[in-house]
Amino acid sequence: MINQEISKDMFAPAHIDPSKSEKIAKPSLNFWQDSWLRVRKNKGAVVSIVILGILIIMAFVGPMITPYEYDAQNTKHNNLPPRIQGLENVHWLPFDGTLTRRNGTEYNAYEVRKVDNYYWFGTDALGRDLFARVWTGTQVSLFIAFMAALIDMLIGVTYGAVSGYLGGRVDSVLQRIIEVIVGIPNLIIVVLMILVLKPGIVPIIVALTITGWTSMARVVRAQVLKFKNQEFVLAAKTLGASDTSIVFKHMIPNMFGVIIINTMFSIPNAIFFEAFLSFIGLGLQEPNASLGTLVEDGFKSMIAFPYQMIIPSIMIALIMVCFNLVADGLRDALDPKMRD
Amino acid sequence: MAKYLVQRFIYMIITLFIVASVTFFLMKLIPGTPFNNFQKLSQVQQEILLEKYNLNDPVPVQYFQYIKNLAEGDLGVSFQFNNTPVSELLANRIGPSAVLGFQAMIVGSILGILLGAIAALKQNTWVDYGSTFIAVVGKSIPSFIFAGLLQYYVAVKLGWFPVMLWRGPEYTVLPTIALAMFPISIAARFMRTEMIEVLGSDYITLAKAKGASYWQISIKHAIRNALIPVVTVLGPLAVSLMTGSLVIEKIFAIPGLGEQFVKSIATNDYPVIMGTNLLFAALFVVVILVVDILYGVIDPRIRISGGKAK
Amino acid sequence: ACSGGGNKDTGKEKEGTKNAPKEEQLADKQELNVLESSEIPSMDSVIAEDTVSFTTISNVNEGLYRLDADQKVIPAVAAEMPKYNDDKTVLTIKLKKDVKWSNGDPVTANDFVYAWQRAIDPKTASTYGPYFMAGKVKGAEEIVAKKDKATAEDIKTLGIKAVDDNTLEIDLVRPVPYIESYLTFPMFYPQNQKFVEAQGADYAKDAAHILYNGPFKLTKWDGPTATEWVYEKNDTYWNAKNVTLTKINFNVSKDPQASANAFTAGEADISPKLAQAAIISQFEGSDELVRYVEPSIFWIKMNEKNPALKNLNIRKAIALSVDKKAMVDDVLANGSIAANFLVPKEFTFLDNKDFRATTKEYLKTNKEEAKKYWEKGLQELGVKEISFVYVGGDTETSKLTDAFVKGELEKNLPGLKLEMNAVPFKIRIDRENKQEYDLLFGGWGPDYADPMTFMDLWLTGGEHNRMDYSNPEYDKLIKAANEDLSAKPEERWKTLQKAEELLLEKDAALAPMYQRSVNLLINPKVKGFAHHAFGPDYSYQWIKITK
Amino acid sequence: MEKILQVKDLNISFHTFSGEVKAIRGVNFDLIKGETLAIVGESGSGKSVTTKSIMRLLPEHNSEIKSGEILFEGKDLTKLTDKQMQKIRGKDISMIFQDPMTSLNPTMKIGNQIMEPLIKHQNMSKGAARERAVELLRLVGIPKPEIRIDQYPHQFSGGMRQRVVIAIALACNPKVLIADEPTTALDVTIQAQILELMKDLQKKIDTSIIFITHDLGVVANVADRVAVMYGGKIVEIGTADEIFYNPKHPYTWGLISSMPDMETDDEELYSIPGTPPDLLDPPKGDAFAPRNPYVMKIDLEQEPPFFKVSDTHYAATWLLHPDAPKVEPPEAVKRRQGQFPGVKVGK
Amino acid sequence: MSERKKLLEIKNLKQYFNEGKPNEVKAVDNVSFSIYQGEVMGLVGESGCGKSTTGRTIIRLYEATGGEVLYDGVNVHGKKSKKELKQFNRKMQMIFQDPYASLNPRLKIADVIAEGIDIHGLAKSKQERMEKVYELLETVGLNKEHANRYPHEFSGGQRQRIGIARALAVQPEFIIADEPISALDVSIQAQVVNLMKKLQHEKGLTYLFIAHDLSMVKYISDRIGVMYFGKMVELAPSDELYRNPLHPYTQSLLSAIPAPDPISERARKRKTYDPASHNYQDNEQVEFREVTPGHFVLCSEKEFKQYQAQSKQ
Ligand SMILES: Nc1ncnc2c1ncn2[C@@H]1O[C@H](COP(=O)(O)OP(=O)(O)OP(=O)(O)O)[C@@H](O)[C@H]1O
Ligand SMILES: Nc1ncnc2c1ncn2[C@@H]1O[C@H](COP(=O)(O)OP(=O)(O)OP(=O)(O)O)[C@@H](O)[C@H]1O
Ligand SMILES: [Mg+2]
Ligand SMILES: [Mg+2]
Repeated sequence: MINQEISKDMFAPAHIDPSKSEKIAKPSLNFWQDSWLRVRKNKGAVVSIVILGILIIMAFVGPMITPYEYDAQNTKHNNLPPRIQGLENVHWLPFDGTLTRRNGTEYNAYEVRKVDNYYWFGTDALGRDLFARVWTGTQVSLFIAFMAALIDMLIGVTYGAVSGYLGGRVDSVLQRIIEVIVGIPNLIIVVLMILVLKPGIVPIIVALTITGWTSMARVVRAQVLKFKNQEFVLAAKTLGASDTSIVFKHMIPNMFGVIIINTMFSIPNAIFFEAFLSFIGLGLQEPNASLGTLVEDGFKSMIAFPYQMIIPSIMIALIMVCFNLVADGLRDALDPKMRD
Repeated sequence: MAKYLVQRFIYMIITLFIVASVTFFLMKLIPGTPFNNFQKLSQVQQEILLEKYNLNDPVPVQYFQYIKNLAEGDLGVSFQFNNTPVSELLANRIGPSAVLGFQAMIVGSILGILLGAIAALKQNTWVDYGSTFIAVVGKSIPSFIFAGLLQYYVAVKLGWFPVMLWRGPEYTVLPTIALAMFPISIAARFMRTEMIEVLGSDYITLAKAKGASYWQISIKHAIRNALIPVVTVLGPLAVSLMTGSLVIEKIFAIPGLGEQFVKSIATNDYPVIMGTNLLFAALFVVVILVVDILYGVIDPRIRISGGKAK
Repeated sequence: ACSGGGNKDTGKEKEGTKNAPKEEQLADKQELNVLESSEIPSMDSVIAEDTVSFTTISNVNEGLYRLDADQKVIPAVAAEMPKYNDDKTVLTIKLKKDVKWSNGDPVTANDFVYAWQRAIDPKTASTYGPYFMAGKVKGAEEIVAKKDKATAEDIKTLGIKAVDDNTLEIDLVRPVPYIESYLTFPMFYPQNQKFVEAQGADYAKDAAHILYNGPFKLTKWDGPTATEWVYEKNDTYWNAKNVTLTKINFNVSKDPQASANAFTAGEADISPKLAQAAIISQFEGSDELVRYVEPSIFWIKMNEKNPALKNLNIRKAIALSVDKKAMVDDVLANGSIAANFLVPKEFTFLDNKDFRATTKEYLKTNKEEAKKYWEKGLQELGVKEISFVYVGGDTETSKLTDAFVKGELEKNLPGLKLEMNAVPFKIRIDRENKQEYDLLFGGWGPDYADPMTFMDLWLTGGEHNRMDYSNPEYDKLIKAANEDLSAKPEERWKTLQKAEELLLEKDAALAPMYQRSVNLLINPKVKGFAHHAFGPDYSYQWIKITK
Repeated sequence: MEKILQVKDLNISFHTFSGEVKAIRGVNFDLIKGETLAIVGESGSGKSVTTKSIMRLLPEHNSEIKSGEILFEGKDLTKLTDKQMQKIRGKDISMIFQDPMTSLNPTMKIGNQIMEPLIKHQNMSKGAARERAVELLRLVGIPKPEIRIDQYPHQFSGGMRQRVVIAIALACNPKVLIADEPTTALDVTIQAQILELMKDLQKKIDTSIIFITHDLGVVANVADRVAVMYGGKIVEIGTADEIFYNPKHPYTWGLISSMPDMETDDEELYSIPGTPPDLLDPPKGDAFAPRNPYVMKIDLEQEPPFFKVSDTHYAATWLLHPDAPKVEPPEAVKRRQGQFPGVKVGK
Repeated sequence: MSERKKLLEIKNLKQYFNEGKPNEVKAVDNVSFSIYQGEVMGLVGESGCGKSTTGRTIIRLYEATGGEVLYDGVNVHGKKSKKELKQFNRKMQMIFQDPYASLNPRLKIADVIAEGIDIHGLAKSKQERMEKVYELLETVGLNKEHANRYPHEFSGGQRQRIGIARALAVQPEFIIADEPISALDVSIQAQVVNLMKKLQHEKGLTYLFIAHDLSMVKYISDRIGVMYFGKMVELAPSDELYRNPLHPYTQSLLSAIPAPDPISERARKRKTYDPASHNYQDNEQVEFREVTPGHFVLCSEKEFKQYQAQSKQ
């Protein structure tokens, strides 16, 4: 077993700097570097970030690269299915400009109606270019998504944290208030808002602010209750840390996981709530569009012109899937338990 | 336990009272009367009607009258349905909504919980990604789209189920599936997170050390413990499902609460607005209570005080 | 009276009926499945105020007269057309003798008196009662004015009298040229006093608490919230031998695509009205699609409270610049027709001649002209840009048309900006009543077969004017048509046409857009379906199901 | 001297974001029937990983047994299928975990948790399993077991819970019992009870025990033999007496010197300087070298092999090489050496 | 010893959880003792007997159900202004049991340590703040480089030292150490204990040292209190307690300490404690009595006499 090449002088005492031995194992990275490292290892998250990036860029660039304006009507060209140069000859792709009749036969809408233009995503009932509309709609919906997340974060998290943290009577009262808020029908509030607000982005935000955060508040409250007796929280308390700093500095960063999941649920809610508001006249008004309103409009002609619903639906689903994968990646990356 | 329930009951009454009051005053702010939906009604005629239904009284007077009637169990009569008592109306309409919501809830949460559990057990495999994908798509695409697709492709094209109406169990299948997409995705997402957490805990390792098989571990140990937070989110969801989904009811021509409630707001049908909303709020607070009690059933640690094992 | 005839516009079907009547064999089962678009809010004929109620009431009950498939007034409970006094203010109507209620009681003149009195009694709180009778039937106006102070005595002053069991006398305030079609309205149907009073508050609460004297009776209807009801043939109906259908099952379906789906799957024989182009287009060219124009007109109101809209040139510009043809052909794409008029087509006839056939069209789309007016208007106002608040509806169709209108107006009238407000119906009415709008998309359907139902809306200070339109000359013309000329149909007709020209061509008071078409799906095996221009939508009694 | 379990040249790695953690780097030991082998060592030295790998409880997604065999009654456990392994777990080999507060399923009745392995491995009927569970609870000293069996873990105190865990581990009379810090969370009186209980049971059913602990007092109490681990390796192994009274590895020296005994007073306690090695990038040579006050050049170059001290005692340190300079162990160790029967102070 | 200044005086402290409810827990029941300036007072006892609760109640993490905690003669509980509270928080600090759970995983070490400095405004500039952090790191035997790292990058012993640095940041006079070493391995335990001792001497700190490892407790403490079921059953200088344990629970506790010595372990005879063995009568006053100077025992009059006799031997 003993290595033959051992020479005697190797048994001389060696000198090791003792201060150097107090080194720690891992390389120093800051919190975000570290997290980024982990996110980067998550293929799903990286691909999603790339797709999201492309979507965001397209939301702004898309409307410019088509020759049609998102609000330009041309009723002679209405309800045309998608047709893309080049891809139109690939029959199994849905970009050949054909529609299906009720009896199952196919026909090329462009040929039948003698239209030479190419509408990449087709046109709507007023002959507006859906490519331009989908991308402008994406802008709006991304903004709504962002707002919803923000409101969830700002109001829901704060409310839940306060309720759970203060506990006792305050908690009881705050929880009852949530019950009351949930108990009052949204529709009434929304109808009332039609009276006082001009249609547009403001009422959407107001409406979301009134109602969009209760589930987040409940979830955060439960988490806060869990963290309340954790030692690091007690430690901060004994140092005299203020309640706000305990909640925001110590507790909330540790519940990213649930917060992220919950936010991911609020976003599609908000996107379709916006569509609903627009529908009853509170949100965006024609000719503006969001993905939500495009989906709802498309739904009405689902059978005759399926592409009008499918394209924006895919867009929403794509955004949501990407968001979720990124969020999952982030959550894993931010979670100390996931650390090696 | 009894004391706790009494206390909760008092809270519930207070909550309901506040909901009723706030809704009442907000509702009165909506412009119009139950009668001006009719374009051809003259002013004089309107006056007569308002007078007849005491809607010309000051709002506080109307409010006290309403609360008084409410205390006596009188919910008033509907305007849009020509004086049908609201209680009768609700009783007629809650059935289908509740059945549908209940079924969707059961189907949705069972499937969702399984989906989430499997995703957690097979974390970071294609099963997991598939489950996440289903959950996200289920959440990001509104249920009415599923309803429309199911109706057209499954009922009309394939003829497997009736297209619409509400006449028996086979009529409930498609709307249930459409409505279940939402609980499926929520349950799946929350379940996955919780399960992952539970699966990392010591008692799961101990169960493994006992020689328990994969399925025994998942079913007997993991799922139950992961259920608590899932129940928190599913509870309130159940209420909103059971009080009717406007679009699904519309698409499948189901005589439920959802459509009627929306219409009552559109037509200022005050008693119906109030009645439906109270029903909703009552269900909601009851469900929250049930959820709290369920916690105790699922997790003996949080059993309501006094409920000690004998 | 059982003409079995189809519709004028569904050429195919009509031809089919004509060409092969002999080959037609009746199916064994004369049962029909119909989808309705909403519940029946009321089966009390004096309370009802919506189409589904009217349709149901008119199929299970009957008044003095009814409309046939060609919109002609034919006697029903009445034995003949009314006899008039000289100044046409008193009508005497003989009733058929053998007409019975479903409980065996005969239908008498008193049943009409009772129903009318009930309708005008403020305690009943009927909406259509006063709307129809005030200003026309004697005493009605006064009773309404007394509100709840009206006594039983007061009510007896209403101008209707049972001369004997089978003779009815009606006293009018002034001659009403359209009185015969007026009387087909379900509001004027009889009610069995004994029965109604015996039921008290329960009257018309459900199928069991109603008496029937029409072609069908309701055998299942659980009340206003029911989404399902059933007609069965009424064997005691005086004309029962000519009713072929034995049973009709109704269900409520509010989603148009879903209704179309149910129809496609064979679960329904008749769909509700379908307005959406996308749904209709699926059935385009199929013999299942039945289409006809109805006398409903849609227009843009221009509120003259806004100084800019007070300007005639601006109004003209707006009225001329929307491409109505594109709107009906491409956007609505449901057979609706561009409206260059106020009084609808195929609605009122004098000596079998359509009101429209004898007069001109106005405010035809002309974009160049519009632009000229617009620039002139802007110059007069001394501005370069104008912004209007446009109040539209929140239904799918109105959203689409509003978007189209916005696109058209903003494109054709440089400097115009529209701020779109899509609001629910009630709020639109509210905004209209308070005149909180600049432009408002609205519409109107007739209550009786006379141009007046569209014309008197625009009187100065009129209850439905609500756009500050006022032209004394117009008021004068309408007054004349209502009073002095009411007994002179030809002149009256001319006067109304003059008023229409004044309103549209000269004043451009409002911008008519289109006259709506009805589209619905009917199983081709179903023959003899009849639709109506006002009041009830359809009559089912002439329907036969072929093999 | 029947060897019931043999661990041969075990190498285990974890794949983590930061790289491959070589947690176990060539561990060899045998477990003899009926004996108690204690494993001591610094946190993170691989004690738990070694024992978990015997039970095949390492997280599947990121752990890898690089090489080595774990022979249980001649079968190589690393090669068994999951199904086969499930038959062994809880029946032939069972395990007690450190934390009694978290090792029991909070939502399941105590009884059912004990009955689980019985029903699984011994095909007992529910009734029979229940009876046996009551018996087991009584055996581990839980009063009124008939009542307690239907309670939930939160109704038990920490000590009682740990006994339940032990009862579960003992349910099927395992041949090998692995106890991973079973008493760390308990106070001394309860700890003592539990140790007594384990020893008792061992006598009755002749189980072999692997006992992991930090507390050398406990080791002294229970162990027949002791293995000292450092940096993913066993650095010294011998009988309890050998390790306590005649340790040879400088790490063992450090451990023993760190403990106060009842006599130590105001003087400062000895503590081993420095930090444990980074297993992501294990140092060349002896992993303990950077913290070894007696470090030699060779320590930095080559890994020391096991040097035999006696038939039962081996230590992996170059200090035992014949060429190495003789070093004096620290004072605390020297004091102990005096008590060691067969060995003279200073060798 | 009794001439020394009493820094902390605890009088009849009570802490009940879920008071008035069926699941009431009397975690601390009528406990009185004092801690002198500069000493280390050890607190031992069965797990769940209320040691942590006592510590936490003293530092106001729990509102006491009854009794008083006098710090420097001032009642710690009761209404206090924000400023007074802060003042108090600076004087008294706590080190927690679990080095993993007691550091927020998402804060850098510098921020963990500086939290107290920030809260109490002890540094005027960023630079001063960092300097203080570095100084504290050095005090606990870590170095500057560690400031920028996250808790998960440290070993248990290092983490516990960070916890100590955090407590020291506000320059407290009194530290409650709640099982600061239970979760650590032997060598690291020694590190931490050495550090605490060093700080005691250098900074004149006073400790309440909660633990169940009696050899460590004895090593570090001047006096030791033994708790059983929410009550203090014995309190004496550490040598005295080990030499002459009076209360049967203390005796049982001491007899259970395993020694790292296989020979003596094989000979160990453990005493068990049965609370019923006291056989207290209803009329007997069970009180905390001073048997010999500085040695208190919870006992009845009869037992008191017996203990006194025993001690004289
Ligand atoms: N699941 C895992 N993933 C990555 N590394 C792991 C995992 N489990 C253990 N390790 C690493 O393996 C090494 C040995 O860990 P192990 O748990 O065996 O230590 P231990 O000797 O039991 O320590 P302690 O006394 O603290 O329980 C450590 O460096 C640890 O970080
Ligand atoms: N927040 C709380 N609510 C209810 N009971 C509590 C709470 N905290 C502690 N207890 C109970 O109070 C008693 C004393 O607990 P404490 O934590 O003080 O014990 P300990 O002596 O520190 O035990 P250990 O040695 O296990 O840390 C225990 O029975 C415990 O269950
Ligand atoms: Mg371990
Ligand atoms: Mg404690």
